[in-house]
Amino acid sequence: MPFPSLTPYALYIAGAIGAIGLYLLIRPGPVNVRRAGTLIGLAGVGLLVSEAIHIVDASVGGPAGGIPLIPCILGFIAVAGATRMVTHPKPVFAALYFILVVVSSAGLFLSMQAEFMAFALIIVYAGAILITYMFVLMLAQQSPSESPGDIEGATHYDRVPREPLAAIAVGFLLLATLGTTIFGSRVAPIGDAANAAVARATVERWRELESLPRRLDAEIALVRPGAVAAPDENGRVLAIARDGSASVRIQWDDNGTVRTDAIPLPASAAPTNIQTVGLALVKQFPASLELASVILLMAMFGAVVLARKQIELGEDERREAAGLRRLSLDDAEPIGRGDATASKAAPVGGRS
Amino acid sequence: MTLSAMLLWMLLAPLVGAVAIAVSPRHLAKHIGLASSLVVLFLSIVFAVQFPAWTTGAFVPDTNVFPDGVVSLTGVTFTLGVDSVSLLLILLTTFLTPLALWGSYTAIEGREREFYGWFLTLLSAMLLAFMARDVIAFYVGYEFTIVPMLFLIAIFGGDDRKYASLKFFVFTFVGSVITLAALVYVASKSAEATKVWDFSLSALQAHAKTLSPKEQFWVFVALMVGFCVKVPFFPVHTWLPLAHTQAPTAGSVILAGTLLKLGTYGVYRIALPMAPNAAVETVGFLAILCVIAVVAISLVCCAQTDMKKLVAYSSVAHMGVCMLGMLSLNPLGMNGSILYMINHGLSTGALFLCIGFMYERYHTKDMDQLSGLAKVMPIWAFFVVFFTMTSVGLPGLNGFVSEFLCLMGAFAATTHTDSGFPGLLGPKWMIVAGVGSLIFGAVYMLYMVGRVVWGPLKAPGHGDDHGHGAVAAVGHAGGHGAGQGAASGAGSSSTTAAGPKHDDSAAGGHGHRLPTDLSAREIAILAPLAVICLVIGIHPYPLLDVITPSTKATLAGYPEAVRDFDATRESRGELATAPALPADAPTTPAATDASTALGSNLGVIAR
Amino acid sequence: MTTVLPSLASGLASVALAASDAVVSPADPRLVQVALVISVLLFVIGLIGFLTRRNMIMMFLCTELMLQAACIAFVTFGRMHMNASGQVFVIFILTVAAAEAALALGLVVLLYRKRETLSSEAWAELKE
Amino acid sequence: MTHLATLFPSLPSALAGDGDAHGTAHRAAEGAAAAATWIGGATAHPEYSWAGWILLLPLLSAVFCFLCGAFRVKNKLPALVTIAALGSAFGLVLTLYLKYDPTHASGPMTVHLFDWIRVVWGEKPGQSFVADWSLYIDGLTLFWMLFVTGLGTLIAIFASEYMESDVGGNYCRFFGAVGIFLFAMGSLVMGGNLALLYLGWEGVGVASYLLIGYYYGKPTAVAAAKKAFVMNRVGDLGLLVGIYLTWRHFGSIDYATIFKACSETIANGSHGGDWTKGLIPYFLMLGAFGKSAQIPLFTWLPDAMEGPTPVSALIHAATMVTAGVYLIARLYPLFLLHPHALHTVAWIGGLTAFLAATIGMMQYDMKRVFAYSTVSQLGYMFLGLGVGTTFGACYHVFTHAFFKALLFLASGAVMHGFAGQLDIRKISGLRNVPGFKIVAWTMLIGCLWLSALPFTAAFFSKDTILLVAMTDESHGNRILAWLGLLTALMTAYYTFRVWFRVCGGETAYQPGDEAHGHDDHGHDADHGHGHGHSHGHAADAHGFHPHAPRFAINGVLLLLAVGAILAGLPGLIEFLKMGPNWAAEMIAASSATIGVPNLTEGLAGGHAEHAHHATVLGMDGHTAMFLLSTVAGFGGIAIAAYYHLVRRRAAETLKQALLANPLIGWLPRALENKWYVDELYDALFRYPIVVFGGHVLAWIDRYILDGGIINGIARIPAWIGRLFQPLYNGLLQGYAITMVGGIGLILAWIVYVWMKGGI
Repeated sequence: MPFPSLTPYALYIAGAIGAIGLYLLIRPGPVNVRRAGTLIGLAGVGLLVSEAIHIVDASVGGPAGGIPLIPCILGFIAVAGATRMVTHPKPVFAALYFILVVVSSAGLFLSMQAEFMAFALIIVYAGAILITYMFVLMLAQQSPSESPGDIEGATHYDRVPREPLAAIAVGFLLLATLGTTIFGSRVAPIGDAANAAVARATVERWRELESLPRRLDAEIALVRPGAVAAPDENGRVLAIARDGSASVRIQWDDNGTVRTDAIPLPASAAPTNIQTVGLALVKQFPASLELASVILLMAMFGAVVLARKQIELGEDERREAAGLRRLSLDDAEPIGRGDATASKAAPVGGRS
Repeated sequence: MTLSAMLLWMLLAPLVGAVAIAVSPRHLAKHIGLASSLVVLFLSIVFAVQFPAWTTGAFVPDTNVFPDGVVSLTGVTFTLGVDSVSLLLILLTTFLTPLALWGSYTAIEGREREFYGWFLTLLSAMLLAFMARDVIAFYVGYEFTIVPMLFLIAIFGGDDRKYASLKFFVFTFVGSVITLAALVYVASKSAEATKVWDFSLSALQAHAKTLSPKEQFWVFVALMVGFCVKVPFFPVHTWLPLAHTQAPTAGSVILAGTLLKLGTYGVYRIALPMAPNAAVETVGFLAILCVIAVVAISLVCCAQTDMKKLVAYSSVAHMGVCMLGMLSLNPLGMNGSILYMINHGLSTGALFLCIGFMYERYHTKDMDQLSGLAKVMPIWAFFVVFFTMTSVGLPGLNGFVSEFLCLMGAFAATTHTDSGFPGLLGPKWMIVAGVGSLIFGAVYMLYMVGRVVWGPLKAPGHGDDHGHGAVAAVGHAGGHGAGQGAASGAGSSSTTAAGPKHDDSAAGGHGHRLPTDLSAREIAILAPLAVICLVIGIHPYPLLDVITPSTKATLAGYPEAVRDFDATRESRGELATAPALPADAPTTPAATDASTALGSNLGVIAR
Repeated sequence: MTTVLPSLASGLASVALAASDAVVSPADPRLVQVALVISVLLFVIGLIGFLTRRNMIMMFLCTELMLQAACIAFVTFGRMHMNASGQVFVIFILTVAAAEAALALGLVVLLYRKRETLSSEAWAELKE
Repeated sequence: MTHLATLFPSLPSALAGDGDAHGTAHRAAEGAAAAATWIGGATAHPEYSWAGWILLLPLLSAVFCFLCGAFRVKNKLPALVTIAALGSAFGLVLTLYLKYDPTHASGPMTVHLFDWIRVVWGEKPGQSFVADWSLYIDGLTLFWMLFVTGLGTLIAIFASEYMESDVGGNYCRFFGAVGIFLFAMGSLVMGGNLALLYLGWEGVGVASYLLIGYYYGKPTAVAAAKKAFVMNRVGDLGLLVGIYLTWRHFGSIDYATIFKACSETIANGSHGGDWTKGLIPYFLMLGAFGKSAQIPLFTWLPDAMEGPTPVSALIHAATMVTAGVYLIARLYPLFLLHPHALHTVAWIGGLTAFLAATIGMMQYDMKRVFAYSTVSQLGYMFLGLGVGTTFGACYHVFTHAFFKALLFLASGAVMHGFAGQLDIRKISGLRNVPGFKIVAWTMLIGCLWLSALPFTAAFFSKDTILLVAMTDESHGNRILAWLGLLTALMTAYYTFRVWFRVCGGETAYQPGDEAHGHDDHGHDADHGHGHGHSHGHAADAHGFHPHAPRFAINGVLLLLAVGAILAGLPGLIEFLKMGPNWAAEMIAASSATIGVPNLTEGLAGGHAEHAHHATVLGMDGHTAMFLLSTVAGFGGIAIAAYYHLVRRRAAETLKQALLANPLIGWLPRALENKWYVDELYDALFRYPIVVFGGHVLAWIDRYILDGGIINGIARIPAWIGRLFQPLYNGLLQGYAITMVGGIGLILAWIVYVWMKGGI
């Protein structure tokens, strides 16, 4: 279902309003204008959110108001922080706003059950990368005036944006296109797709348990102490029911009698998110993992090479590098002698 | 040697020659070039003598010269085969090339290896285009002619050569890419239907008939676009005068003599048999373009001052007549058109050679600077007048036969006759206007002859001879020192004012010294052309005899297509005076496909 | 199936429980779409920032913002398909971002030393 | 066939198909039978294939002459070879004539030599186009070929002496062109189909072009040559279309087939086909008008006098220009296809005769006077054709060929002797100049003949035409006849104006300023055969000695005078009722009589059977015409004698008086300027179309088509690029904007297509 017939273009209108607001914010001007821009931008975002809610509800078919509140708040913080980041004339503040964006993104990750990524993001981005930025800013930034909030204090190239109109037009175009793809999906509604994906993912997750033998053994021991999880002729096979629960065939050794039985596993037996990610990393993308490490190594070398201070060479050093002999006092002689020196290199007969 | 192997060797011999030129010393280049082109000529003559299908219209040998699997592109084979028309054009090519090369002996000084090497490559490419029975092989040859020609113009051309070569390249390349698209389209549709990729011309032509009328129409249009650029057709002709003016003499000869014929040959061999139904719808419109070309370009010729440009424009007008004959879609015009290709190649090529020989002596082609050269170059003047007359279409020379047949065919194609090929070309007045170009043709060619050949003597290095004795001799004004340009002109003592002066006293300078009038080499180049022009003019029947079977084959689908077309128009009431349809014509009008509307409208406009 | 949406607080608290909560819950389509919208907005804002800011450091910062947006999209899609690949890609993005930060900032410092300014307009050698 | 009746009121109803229903049928059949007797009897005579040598010999001699030129032969060998070849050709024609039986029974002969153009694609009549090298020999052919080859030979002999100053290069060129001409003329006359006729038609045009432009050093000569060729091309265009239409309607262009079909048409009284059939005569007529210099295409002929005089005599007086007459006579049946075709011919002819005569009265250049008189006489011939007396027309061609060639050669002799002097005001009393007696007196014969005084050859031929015109009451033919008589008066006047001025009066002369038209410059000093005359700039009256013609010129003049006298013999024989007219017999045995009543019946009675019964001014037609012509001729001579012999001053006074008169002052001015026809054509056609149109079109082609449209399209990418040039300022972000914008656009398009359901 492409668009609700009521507001076919509301998304674009919202985007356009937001774009206008961003434009007012981004160009240097009086405070009032920037406030107006803020308001307009907020209006745009508001419209966008309301439309998005409407559209999402329509596409899911669920009741209005079932909006995930916390991701929305986190998202708003992220967007606002990003806006301020790109509009703030002082890079240091911009970097701080970026940290805000990173943190709210991490929250978003948490709400999507990507705990590992959330913390990794904060550690790597906010902790490492942003610090690097700060250092560089301190190395390079000229700050004529440090009075907070005074944009006049920033350098010219930080105050005046270049070609904001074209950039915002391009940005709007991209926004409209991507928004259309998200909300105008003609394929099956995301809900259905997600359900199918969940079913598939459940199966996958249970299967992954097999590649974690120790954990599986522990779970079996937990469920049926004394059971030996030894492979039979068919191997140890997880059987996964339609409802998502899993069972495993084990050998039941009671008093020397051996029989096999399928016992159900508890839901907690499935691998956790971190386990899944780690498993995928080493099972599916081992080569990429290696490459990533190589990249990091090379980046380290590169950074070292780049950051090494370029020493201005004196004339002597340059001559030495070029394989010439050092200048001596003899060279500072009258022209006639200079000619004689030159004629050594010149072909024979040059003087006769 | 089998026929197939002979064809292959005709393709390979120039390439072998080109390689030999590349690795041999510079002064040998021209001899190797001439020798390999002569080898090709010899091979082609032997082939023609052994050719068994002169009067059957069949393609011989029409086999893949490589065993299956050697050329592994899907559906592409290296099938070579010629029928009588192809063979005639091959003979024209192999005949003109040695002459053009020999004619360049003194004209090209410096970078000879490149010149002769590229020229031989060009020869091979042209031959491939004429021999190929596979459209991809054809296209490779057709397209590859551009590259050597580009270098010939860009390296050895005149002052404006860069622009000219660029224009030549862009025009012909863009045009032929569109052609390729059409061919590939038909091939892909054919592959869809048969599940086998097959690029052979016969398969494509067979399949094209099953396309929908709309598809046929656009395929035809796309094919024509490429070929018409090459011909060149009226609105897209503007590359030709430039290319001709800038190209070296030999390049102009081959360009006019053979390269343009690739376009008409393409129309004849590929476009017309491919989509008869589309062709009958569009010929009316195309004929209007032809007539405009003939009349307007003839007038444009009258305003030229550069000899080569004039002849180049005349080529455009002449090819307009040729296309008019071909588009008449009856055997009369079609035969004339094929013959026109050959004749135009001979006479225009010869005219370019004449101009080139003159240019070597005076280093100008500007008619304002030249006058009355008959006085100092009588033999040259004879040849110029002779080839002008062939070009003007003097009966008894070759140009007449073809022009006459083309115009007759075009006339016959204006009315429904009982000739079996009802007419399509549109109103008679239009064709009469085209024939009016006979007059303009005479005007501009005689204008050139009148300016350059006749009149009081005037040439660079001569000064006007008003009030002076005739200046008898012209040295080679090539800037080779003082002695070269010496005009030993105590004219009062000279009787004929035209003695060739091998001015041995003019020592110094290392270049070729040319006599005042044509040298023996130059006469030997022009004389065979003149003899062939005369022979074709007086006894063209053998040629017409062997062309006829081929044109019959090309026209095979047309009577039916025309009947369909007429039935369609009649059913729509567009045909005011309904012709008496033959008894075997379908009584129910062919289904009017809405998609034919565009083509039909063109046809209606033409009427 | 209904989803118990963690609040911000309980979300943080539930991290510890996540391991034990083995019940796989499918993604809420609303959540997916909201996250995607946020991702797009961040990307576009980052892009606009990249295009309009003249400070080279800011340009790189905006690049990081765009990468951030991409990360969100990856995680979201991974969540939507219940697939770990999305998060794996985020790991790689983090790697690349770190490498980029190291190298690019080194370059910026280098450039700054040459012209004594951070303005990108000082470097217009690409012009013909 | 209705129109035949209107065409010839006096036409026996035998041929007027829908007269009264009764009685006409069998007479029609009779007429058809009479026509078909020999038409249907066109028989192949392979044994006469040696007649091909008549064409081949001149061609071979031409090739030989050109080779002589290439090898720089410096003697009279080319002339000798040409004379030999032409003489042999004449001999062959004579042999053919003797073998040919001019009676009806023999009929026309066709000789197939070899294939020429032959395209056959079906069995049905319309499905082939055949034009072979074949000959069609009947009375008309032989009649024409006799004087063509005969005069050709004589004039070649004349030229061998006349052109001797050019021995060397150009001598060869001259005789080569003469050879080409004779070959082409032979093909034109003897060819068995229209294509061959067309070949000859264009061939003589080219020979004419080469010979008019012989003195190529003179820009006027070059321009005249071009003019002649182009104007002829206009006519050729008509001929070509006519040939097409003929093929289209008769399915063949062979004479034998066409005439058979025509006589059947005439017999059946109906001709099928659409209206285009009626156009055939008009298109053919256009060709004839071009070649024979009739209105509107007559202006090239006077200019053609730039050529050497023998050429003027041979091509532009005696033979080539009569090709138009030949065409109409040969294809006479085709001219009956439209009721008004022949009337058009008659009116054009009559008006041309009159118009040319008026111009001729005011010219001072001797050759130009004769040129206009040629145009005028050709007008008579067309008048004759138009009123239905093909015999009269053809006979006039015959007689005219002799006396006009004589006149031209005589004036050529004057030119030769007086260093190119042609102005009749600057030569006087030639009859008393030593060595020029023969010239003067043979010229008098020519003048008398041209004036058509009684018992001269032209008297018989021209009066035949006028008589038929006079006795024909339809379509204003009588007006044309009176116009013709007036023209005859003027003819006599201007002819004798020339003679009295040049040959009469006191002996006085100024030499011309040219080596008789030779290349203006450069060659003066090396004529090398010791005539002692000094051409060129240095020559002036002082010490100038005209050099008298020698044997070849005098001999040819005498021979031509004898020929002119003998040419009147058939007419005289008939006049004296001593026997049938030989010329009429020849013409009768040809296609020129198909559909013409006057000759098909009563051959012994000669021409114009019905004229015997008609009356003019209450007298018998013959008597009346005799008297009228006599009066006109002598009247003209008398006026000329008064103004140009007795009181020469009076002519000038009269002219001044006329010019001073505001009412008619324009007339002499217009006459002297040839009615401004050249200027009119220049203004109407040459400048607007060729010069102006050519330049405008060239401009359009170069700047609009090529520069604007083609290059404009080629520049679109550059323009688009320039549009985005500000983005490419070297800044990274500029490129980034375009990159992202491009990606965005592409994405948007993809999404759009996707949303529309395209993917």
